[in-house]
Amino acid sequence: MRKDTAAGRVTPPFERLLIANRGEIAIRIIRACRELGIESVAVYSDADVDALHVQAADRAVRIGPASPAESYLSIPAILDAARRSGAQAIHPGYGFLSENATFARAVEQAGIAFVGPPPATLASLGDKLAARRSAVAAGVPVVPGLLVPLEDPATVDLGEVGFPAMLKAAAGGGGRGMRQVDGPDEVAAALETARREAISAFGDGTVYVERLVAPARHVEVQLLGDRHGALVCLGERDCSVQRRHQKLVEESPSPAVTPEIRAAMFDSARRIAATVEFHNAATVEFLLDRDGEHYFLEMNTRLQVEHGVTELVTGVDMVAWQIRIAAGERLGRDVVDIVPHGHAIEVRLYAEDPWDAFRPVSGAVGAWRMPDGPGVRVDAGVVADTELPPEYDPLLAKLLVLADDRPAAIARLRRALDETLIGGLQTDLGFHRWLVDQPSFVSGAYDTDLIGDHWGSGPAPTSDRLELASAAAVGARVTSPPPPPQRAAADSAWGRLARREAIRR
Amino acid sequence: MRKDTAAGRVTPPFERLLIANRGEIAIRIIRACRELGIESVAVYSDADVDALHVQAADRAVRIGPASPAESYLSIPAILDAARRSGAQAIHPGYGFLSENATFARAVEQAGIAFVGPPPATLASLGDKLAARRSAVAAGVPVVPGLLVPLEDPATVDLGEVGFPAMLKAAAGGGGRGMRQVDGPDEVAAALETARREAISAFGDGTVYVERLVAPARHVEVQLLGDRHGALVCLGERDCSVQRRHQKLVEESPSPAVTPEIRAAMFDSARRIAATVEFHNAATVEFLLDRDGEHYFLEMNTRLQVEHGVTELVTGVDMVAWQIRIAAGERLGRDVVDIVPHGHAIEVRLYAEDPWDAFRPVSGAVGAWRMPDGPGVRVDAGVVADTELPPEYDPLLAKLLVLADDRPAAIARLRRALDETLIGGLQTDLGFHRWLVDQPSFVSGAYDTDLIGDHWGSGPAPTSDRLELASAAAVGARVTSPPPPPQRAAADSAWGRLARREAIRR
Amino acid sequence: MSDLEVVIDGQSVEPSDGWTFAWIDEAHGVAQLSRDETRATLLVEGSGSAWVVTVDGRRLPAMVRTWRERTLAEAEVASHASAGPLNINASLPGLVVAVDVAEGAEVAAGQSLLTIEAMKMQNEVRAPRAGRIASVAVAVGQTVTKGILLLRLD
Amino acid sequence: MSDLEVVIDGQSVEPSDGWTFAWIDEAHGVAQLSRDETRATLLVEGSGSAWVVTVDGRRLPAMVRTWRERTLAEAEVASHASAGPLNINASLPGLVVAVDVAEGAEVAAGQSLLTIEAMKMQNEVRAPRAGRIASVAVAVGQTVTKGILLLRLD
Repeated sequence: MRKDTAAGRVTPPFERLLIANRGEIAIRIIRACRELGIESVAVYSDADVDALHVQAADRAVRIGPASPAESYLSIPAILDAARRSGAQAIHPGYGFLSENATFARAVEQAGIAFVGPPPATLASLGDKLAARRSAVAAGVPVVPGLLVPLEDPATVDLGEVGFPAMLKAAAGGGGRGMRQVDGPDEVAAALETARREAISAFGDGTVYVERLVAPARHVEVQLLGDRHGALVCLGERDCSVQRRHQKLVEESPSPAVTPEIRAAMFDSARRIAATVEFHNAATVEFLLDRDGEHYFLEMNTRLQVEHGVTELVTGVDMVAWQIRIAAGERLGRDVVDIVPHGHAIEVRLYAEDPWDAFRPVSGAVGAWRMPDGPGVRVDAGVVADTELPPEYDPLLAKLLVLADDRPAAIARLRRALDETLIGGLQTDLGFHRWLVDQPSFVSGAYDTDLIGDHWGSGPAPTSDRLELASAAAVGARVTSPPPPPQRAAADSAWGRLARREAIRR
Repeated sequence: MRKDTAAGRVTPPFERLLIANRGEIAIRIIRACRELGIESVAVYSDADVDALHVQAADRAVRIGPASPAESYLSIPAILDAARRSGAQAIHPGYGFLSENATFARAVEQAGIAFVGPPPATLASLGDKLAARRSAVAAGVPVVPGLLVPLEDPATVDLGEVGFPAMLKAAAGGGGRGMRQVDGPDEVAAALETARREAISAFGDGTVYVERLVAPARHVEVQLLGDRHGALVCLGERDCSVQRRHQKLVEESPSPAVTPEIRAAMFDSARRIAATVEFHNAATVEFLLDRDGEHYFLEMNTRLQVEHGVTELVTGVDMVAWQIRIAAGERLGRDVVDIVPHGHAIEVRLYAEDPWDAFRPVSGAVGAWRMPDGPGVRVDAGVVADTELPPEYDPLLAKLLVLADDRPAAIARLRRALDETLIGGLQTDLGFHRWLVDQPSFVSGAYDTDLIGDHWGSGPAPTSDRLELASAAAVGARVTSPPPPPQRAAADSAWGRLARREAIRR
Repeated sequence: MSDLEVVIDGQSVEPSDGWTFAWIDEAHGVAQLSRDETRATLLVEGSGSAWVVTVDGRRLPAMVRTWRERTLAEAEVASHASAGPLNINASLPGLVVAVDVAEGAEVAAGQSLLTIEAMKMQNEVRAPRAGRIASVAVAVGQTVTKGILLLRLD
Repeated sequence: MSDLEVVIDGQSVEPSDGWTFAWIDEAHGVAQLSRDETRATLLVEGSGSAWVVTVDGRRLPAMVRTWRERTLAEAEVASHASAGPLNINASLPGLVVAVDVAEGAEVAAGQSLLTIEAMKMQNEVRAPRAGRIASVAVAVGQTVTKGILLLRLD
């Protein structure tokens, strides 16, 4: 059936699909719809009226004001938009409502297909704490820590967990609602902040605690399963380059994963999946310590930001398959028997300042030149002159490369970064350019401490670069008209006289 | 060594390489240099001072005035630029001097590596007529026709060739210097034009004649060989969508090529290569008739415009390998044993008018929005607001897609074309958008007559599209300030009076 | 809008109703039309009453005029003598590589008059109507810019 | 050029010689510097004497002034009283999710004063110097725009 669909002949999996998301991932899903012959429906808040994902979709429906709670996180608003537009399916993307079991249930009760795992699975795995418990039950190694929520820190003894420890939101993901505590006296304050972030990000303030495993690598296994029992591990992704416990760079395969480690992680991943009724796409995240031991962290029952890395090495269109699986299709043998080829790396282009603790910045994009050519893929959510609403995640685009092997992929990434120009606001482009020449990254022997150990607060510009910048600034000033001296023009008698003279001639 | 090179560690194949070309192919070669750690030197004529390939290179050297004969076709100018910039190698790209044996010889005599086959090979195969003779000698089927140059048509009997026949430039390529003749009376005029084009394009007016084999498919085999005897056929490309005997669309694999046909064509290609001392990249072009019989046309001893199609299905970086082969490297086993995966299609984006016999247009690009996302590659030679010098080929960019199979590739291409916006001048984008829904193309059962048989002079806009256009034009007029009414402002006393009044207030 | 007349590629076309127009990148003529939930991004380049709209990849001239502007324009056209010799100008810049006719020659409609090479292509200039060559303004080997007079037809 | 003073990120920097400057896309600040055969494309955004140059991906403020402009500017600064209370303004737009201090409180340099949530991140605002909170201008739950006064430090 797929062939026919692709050729634009027969009925696609759905006639119309609503994307309950924004930015680059909404555009990614719109593209999959286009290629499957499905009409795409975008939703937008008042802050996104001119957003690129709204331009890209076949249809667009307003869902509310800028505040996420009243728009992209509003279950009634999204369901209403789906009904009004006559969508037969909803793809939640990542973040927002993507792992919200209540939402998934409401979607299915409305007779609309939810593109993702079953609601019950979201519920049991969405609770990271419950997931930890079932992992233990399934004989999968987990990070040492408590298996119950962290209540009033005063009454809890973290001694048994040990310091440093990590506080994590049970409903967490994307590094939000996470705080490191290095001693007992820090617990109260950290718990407070973690709860606050957790509530604002997920509407649930439940927090638990794990021992901090560091230095370690963050490696995750991509699962894809259909509704007929077929389940495939589409290789792993190494996501160890992080700041604020959020991923900045991902690659596949992982330089730290041997065939033995891979086999063990795949086994653990399948065990976790077996604890629930599973289909569609999910990711099992592990910590990998220096001895090659892996520890279950959590299972994300949704599409990951970094799914493109897996698409490049496997050739599998994961988003298209998510939709086809939701329509009841079976995974093809070509997918189940897939053998990854080559090496892929993704860098995330964020509006943030690596020289100021990677603090997010808002504003508007100015110049926007993305690389292309062989082995380069860009998934962007903005174009030149796009305004960034401060309400949402500052991810501008994802730059991905594919090459024969890791060294060639790094060389290609360096080339692509050198072609990239982003103006208007500070981004992490410079960090990535530094990274591709950073010895521990180039060698592959890096871990989650890479940024703390090697970037610190970032390198200072070299004197020759400063001289270049100086030449550029002088050139710019000399070749640009000075800003209009309005005072003189508008008010002074001389200005008026001059104009009158001009008219007489 | 490649790994180290890619990781930016050890000495690259060359320190500095000069690109004797312009536009998208110059940029393609610059990218390969970047990834190999080679410093790139661009050359430019006075018409290309602001060209994108000049911006993209590490260095740039002026080689002369706009006229190709005095710049990109001037052997002394190019050699001088290479010496001045200290380049150790020259990549000629395609067209211009790429198949010029005199140039290749001069380059090597200057102690500079020529990125291409040996000069003697260019000489023997560059003469399409001599190549026909050696093909016959090697037992490779050729198109029926004369084996000697066409002199004064009056003295030659074309009867034995038969009509319709094709006049071709012996030094030809890219469809230039080619003319179809349907009867004896047309020969003289056609020969005149063909010679004129041949002289202006290649500096050699020798013309020969073949019987016209039509309907047929144009299928070519990609060869890559090192200096140590390794030779690989990197699959075939189907280039049957043509206008003016020039390719517009290429795909791999060919929908018309069975394993048996492929084996036979590969055998012929290897036989042709065996008639000469061969290394680096070349393409053997065949006509494939309805019975699956192939006929040797010519061998192009250079990189092809459409090489990206092969790069997508094989994962082999052909331009990087050309350079590494020129430096004496051996083809890796991974290349020699390559098995193509998936299906790739390329469409060429030209500044030309498909509704006016695909006539080339000049001017400046306005808006420029290229597609990206999964499975899409763009090799572009322009950006927004780029001026097109009328002296050169009007190729703006190549848009390529890769997917699991042909239907998926067509669906992806349709999606990518829908994302593409080019303003400022007429392009063939609309033709390509029509093509991906054209039944004989979608079915794969098309031949070199597709455009003549199905496009004709192009479809007229539908009434609903016209109404949309009308709404857009009205919206544009209503939302834009009218152009300054200069007459009124500059000349009429009323205008002067009005301004004086304004100043008094 | 109703007081505006739209002529696209020579034919008068009523805009379809209900569309909302908004510029996405006015400098480059990128605009969006939306109606209810549906929307379309397209190119509209030009100014004043003269626009070029790109539809399905084809650039179509679109004249948007008030009735007053139309009347004025028609009056202006009328004021010029529409008879007399016909100037044939270069439709693209390039090099004159052949001149097939001489002054005084009688030519038939569609007959090849001369050849301009541009973008490496031979572009024939043919007679738009039958007539006599009043004058030839260019010679072989001459470079011509777009719009330059090539020859005049009586 | 020699009469121009360039201050990049606070330090005076002599431009290196021999570069030719040309805009590639002035509207977006894309420019090219070339010297002999070498060239570099970079971003220079701003106007007049105030520019931002992006070097290795980092945006650096670049002040380009004549000596006269410099003197004028310094005079203007001097004319303002540099003593008195310190206003602490929002460095980014967002939602105030916590206010940790009250009017009259004595705070140490670096002490957390309040927290603004933006881009889903908790951003602490800390005291730039020790002092007493003269006034608190915002409350929890309030949305602040960039540059708005948060509190005043005596």
